[in-house]
Amino acid sequence: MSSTASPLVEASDLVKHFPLRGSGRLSVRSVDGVTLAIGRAEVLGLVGESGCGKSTLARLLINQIRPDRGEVIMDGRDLLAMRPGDLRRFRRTVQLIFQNPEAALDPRMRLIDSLMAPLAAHHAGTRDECLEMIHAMLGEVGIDPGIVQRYPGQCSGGQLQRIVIARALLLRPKFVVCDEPTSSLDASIRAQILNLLNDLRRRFDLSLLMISHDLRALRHICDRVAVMYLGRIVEMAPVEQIFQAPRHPYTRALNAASLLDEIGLDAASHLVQGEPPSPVHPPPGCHFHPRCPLADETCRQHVPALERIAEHHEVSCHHWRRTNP
Amino acid sequence: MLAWRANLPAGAMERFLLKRAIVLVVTLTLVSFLAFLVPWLGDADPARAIIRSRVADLALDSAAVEALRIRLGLDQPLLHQFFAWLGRVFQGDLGLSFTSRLPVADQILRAIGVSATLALSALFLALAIALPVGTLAAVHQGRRFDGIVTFIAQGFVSIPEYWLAPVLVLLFAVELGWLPSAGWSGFETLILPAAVLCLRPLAYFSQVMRASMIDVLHANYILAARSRGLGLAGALVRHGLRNGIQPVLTVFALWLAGLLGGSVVVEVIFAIPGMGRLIYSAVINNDMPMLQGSIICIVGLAIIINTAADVLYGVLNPTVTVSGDAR
Amino acid sequence: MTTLDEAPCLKVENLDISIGDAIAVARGINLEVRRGETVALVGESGSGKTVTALSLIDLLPPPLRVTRGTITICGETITEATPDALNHVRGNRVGMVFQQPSSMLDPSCRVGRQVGEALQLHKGASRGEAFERAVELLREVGIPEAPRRARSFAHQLSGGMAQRVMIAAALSSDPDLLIADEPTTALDVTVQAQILGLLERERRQRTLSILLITHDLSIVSAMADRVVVMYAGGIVEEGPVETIMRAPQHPYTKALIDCSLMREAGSGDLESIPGTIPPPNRSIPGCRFHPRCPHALARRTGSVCASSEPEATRTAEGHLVHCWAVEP
Amino acid sequence: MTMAARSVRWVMRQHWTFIAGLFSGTVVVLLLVAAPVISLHDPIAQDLSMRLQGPGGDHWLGNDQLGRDLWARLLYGGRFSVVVAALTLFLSVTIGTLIGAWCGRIGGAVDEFVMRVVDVLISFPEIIVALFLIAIIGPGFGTLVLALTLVGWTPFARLARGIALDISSRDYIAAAEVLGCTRTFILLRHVIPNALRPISAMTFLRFGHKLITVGALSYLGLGVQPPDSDWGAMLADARQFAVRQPLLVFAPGIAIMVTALSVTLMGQGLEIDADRSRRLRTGQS
Repeated sequence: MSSTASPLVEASDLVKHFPLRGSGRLSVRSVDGVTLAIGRAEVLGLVGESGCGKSTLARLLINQIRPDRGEVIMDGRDLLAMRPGDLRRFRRTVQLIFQNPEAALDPRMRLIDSLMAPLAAHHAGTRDECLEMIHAMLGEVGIDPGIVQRYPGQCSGGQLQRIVIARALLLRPKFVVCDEPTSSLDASIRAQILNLLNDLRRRFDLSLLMISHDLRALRHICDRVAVMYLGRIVEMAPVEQIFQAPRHPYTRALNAASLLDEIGLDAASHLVQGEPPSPVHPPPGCHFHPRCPLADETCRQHVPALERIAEHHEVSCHHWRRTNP
Repeated sequence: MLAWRANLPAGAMERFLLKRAIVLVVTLTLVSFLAFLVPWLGDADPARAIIRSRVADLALDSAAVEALRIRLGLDQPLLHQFFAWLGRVFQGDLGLSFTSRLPVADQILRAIGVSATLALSALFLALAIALPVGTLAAVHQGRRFDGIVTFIAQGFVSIPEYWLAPVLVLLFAVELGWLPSAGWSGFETLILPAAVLCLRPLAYFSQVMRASMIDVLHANYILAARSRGLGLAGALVRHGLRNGIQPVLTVFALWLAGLLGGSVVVEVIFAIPGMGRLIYSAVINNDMPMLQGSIICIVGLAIIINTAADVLYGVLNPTVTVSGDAR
Repeated sequence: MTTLDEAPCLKVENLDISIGDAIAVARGINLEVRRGETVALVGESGSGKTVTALSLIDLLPPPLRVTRGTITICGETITEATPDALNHVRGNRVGMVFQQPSSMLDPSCRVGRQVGEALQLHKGASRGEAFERAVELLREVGIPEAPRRARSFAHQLSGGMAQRVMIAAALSSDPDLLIADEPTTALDVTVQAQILGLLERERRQRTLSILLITHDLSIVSAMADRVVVMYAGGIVEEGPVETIMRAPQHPYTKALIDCSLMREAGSGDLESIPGTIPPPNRSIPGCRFHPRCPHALARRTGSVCASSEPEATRTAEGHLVHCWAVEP
Repeated sequence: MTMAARSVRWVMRQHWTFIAGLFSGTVVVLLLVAAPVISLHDPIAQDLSMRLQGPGGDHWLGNDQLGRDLWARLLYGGRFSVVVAALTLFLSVTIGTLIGAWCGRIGGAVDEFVMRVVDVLISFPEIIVALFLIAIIGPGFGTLVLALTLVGWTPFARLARGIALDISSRDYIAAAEVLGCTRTFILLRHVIPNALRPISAMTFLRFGHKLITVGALSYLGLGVQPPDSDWGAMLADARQFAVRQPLLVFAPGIAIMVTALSVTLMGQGLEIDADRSRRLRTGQS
């Protein structure tokens, strides 16, 4: 963890609501006031269930979509105030790795052309220089250069994810967002990709935002983990803290659900009730209260603030003192 | 993108219909304006045209033209004339036909009835054949039956009705004498025109039905229904048809709107007093009020049919929240 | 689970499944599920586990088909049954729960009707009776406001709700065997535990047999009595869950457990299996796992592994391993 | 590989219906283009002594009611309809695709408005539009092209909008944007190659319809004007002589059908192929 220098990415009070088509004034409250910082060469995990807004948050951080409110400071510069020309240059420093590598590559383009595109877009050099850079990068991600003449349909998911990673790293970014990079892969391939990412981030000195719905996948690679529920961050702490001393009831439930074999079905299924509500009609007060075993009147009425309960450990729960680890 | 949908607030249907009603009024006003301009767009000025249409060969008497111009208010400013005309249109007064001297609205109303009868007969005939054939082709996807059906459908699309109609008349009316060759006097006169008219929609319906049933056959809910013990036919009847027929409905509405005025050739060949023939003779006779009235009616009907189809679609398919987005 | 005196609820012998005639996607599958027992069929994608599940109720999508072997469910031989007999087995003796619950429900048919459908088909219930019973079943699987929910449509349900509905539909005519194909993969993790808990409760109440198909080993150790591990179309190891999870014998099972992220790893790299899963159209002589197997790569068994397929070796009661490196 | 060799390889990979349609379509086009070379007679030269003669001699298909050579009239008669149909299609595709793709990209109120217009126009019979225009500006080549294009662009706009929406929601477009690729690059390398096949399939599939509509107007006497003629006008002329010389009715009808069917088959082949590659890509069986 690096609290030494100023953080690489700082987001404050980000809000993004998507209006719902054909239903008047309703909107999906995808990200609802998120403040976070990612240090240089730090790996932050972002965990949450589907629809909690984690992918939206990621796209806000890399300026792929613009927030309704809030600001993003990257490397000391205000992203939202950038002019289009600067923005294109800025694109080099921020990259995205997708959940489904097959969808992230045009099925009608050879892999080599997909790899070449970003280099050409940024005028990185002559064709031969680019080819050399690509071959070097393929070595880094452990891909046989022979397969780049193929089309995406002719490769396995693991190979394609390596290609996508190589393509992202070719531009030497400082910050890479990985949106569930392993959830479409099999267990044996998942471990390979996680090892690769861990390895590459050390070698390239990368800051990573690792998004996942599965806490287990984050354990081996993250320095810190932020837990998101319905557009808000409910807990943020160093990774071992999240696993060993989670304070938010939702984090505890996630934890239990991913450790089914140790905790047992009965215990795991009682830690949380019901299902995530729709972000179109989030519950008042603490968003988690309808499913929370600790909820009381306070939770139904007041939104809990993100409270610093220890160094590097923040929780947004009225009753965190009652959730003894 | 979103896995859930907001529950629609009460009154969504009313709001939708209101929105469509506004679209209808606005479009009709615009179309009326265009229709109003029709006589001005041509090279002759309306008064001359009117006189010429009545007294075909006589030399134009400029005094008479001027008198008519004043009588019809043609000397007023254009916009003034338009609003006066629009007011009459919204009261259902489309003026008098140049040729028959009868109210245009009455003639159109009668013709629409005839065309609707013809179009609906043809389309339901097409539907009755296309639904089972399309379903069977989907079930036999990629096999010989499917190939033959597709080829025949392409053949049907390629047959011009102005060729088929005379041939059928020659065969069934002239040679065999089973059916009347033309006219509009009951069921017998309906058979040949409906048969000619149904071929192309038949081809389209069966292809749409086939494509949609192929999707249905691969749908997970059919697999789930079969895992509950339904046979393939049972699963298709109980869970397939209702989902598979929805795209056909959209195409059906398009064809219905299209045939209400578009069956010109068939109506002319079989001497059927429908919209198509009405418009055709209006064109031949330069009957401006009739043309104006028909444009307005056809556009209005197209919008109404579209809206009805959207509503029906929403009834059949509960995942659509009547806004027409799902198409 | 040791009710050995009864005939097994499901018995599969020497099953081969191919695409057309050429490409084998599953070979030599032997499977047995006894009454009241949960058997987990584990494997990564492409291992043939879903195909095997569909073949059990004879619903393989063409051109996939069973080319050899017999399947017996509750005394009925599926591989020789008439279409009517098959329809009688499906839904009546065997219930199915699938991976994508929302798309498994007919979007334009009320949920209650689909739940009651098997009752109408197999128990001669009228439409009204079936619907009433469906409401009861929905209540039983933990759906709040069951009467209202029974009248709703699939798109109005969340994924977890839809899966509860599918479970209610599968259990409606009180089957003996439930085949659950990745029942929680498409669901959120906090909902997953609830759905698995529901399955476990129903199993106990109804003495149901469950064939659970999954790729997630933590689910396996929480739910199953016995485990069958598949790799690239063949079974590599099977045995009681404790034995397999504590002391796996086959190198693939070992590696799978190591890289399943269940264990707390040290600071170093995660364990991983080199290479990729072969697609079914690539034929690999010998043991299908040998190109990725540390034993075959490192040791003298290499030549055997590459040339002939290993037979099942019994290492303990009920524990079979298909590997040349394992001694009986 | 040379361009020609590549084209041949591409054609050979297509579905058999495409190849069949391509073959017969090419034959038709060659016949129409080479009409002056192939036909021995002038299509408008009358010879009343040869009225309604059957096939024979150097009049391969016989003569019509005015003693004109049927074969020559068939060859020349196709030119007008085919050119009008092809030209309107070209204009419709261009206009429709541009409008549709533009609406799909920008969305919002403009998109909503244009799509409402499309909704109304799409069910509007082309023949009626043509009739109205003829009433206003009189019959002729330009009127026909204008009329058929006025409505003809709508299905292409709808299709192109759908494709644009579909493609811009793909991850690989998002990836290209994040990687800093320019809009032009995305358009040229991602959007157009993926849109080409469905749009060309629809173009071929609409051809028959256009051809028949042009013929219909000629049949009604409002399309091609004498002394020129086309298959529709020939059918109209031949009507009262159908019993005495059936070939006069059959020949133009079959000419229309063969031409329409050839192009339709090509479209069908392309569509099957587009469908197949879509299913392959999305992993459906």
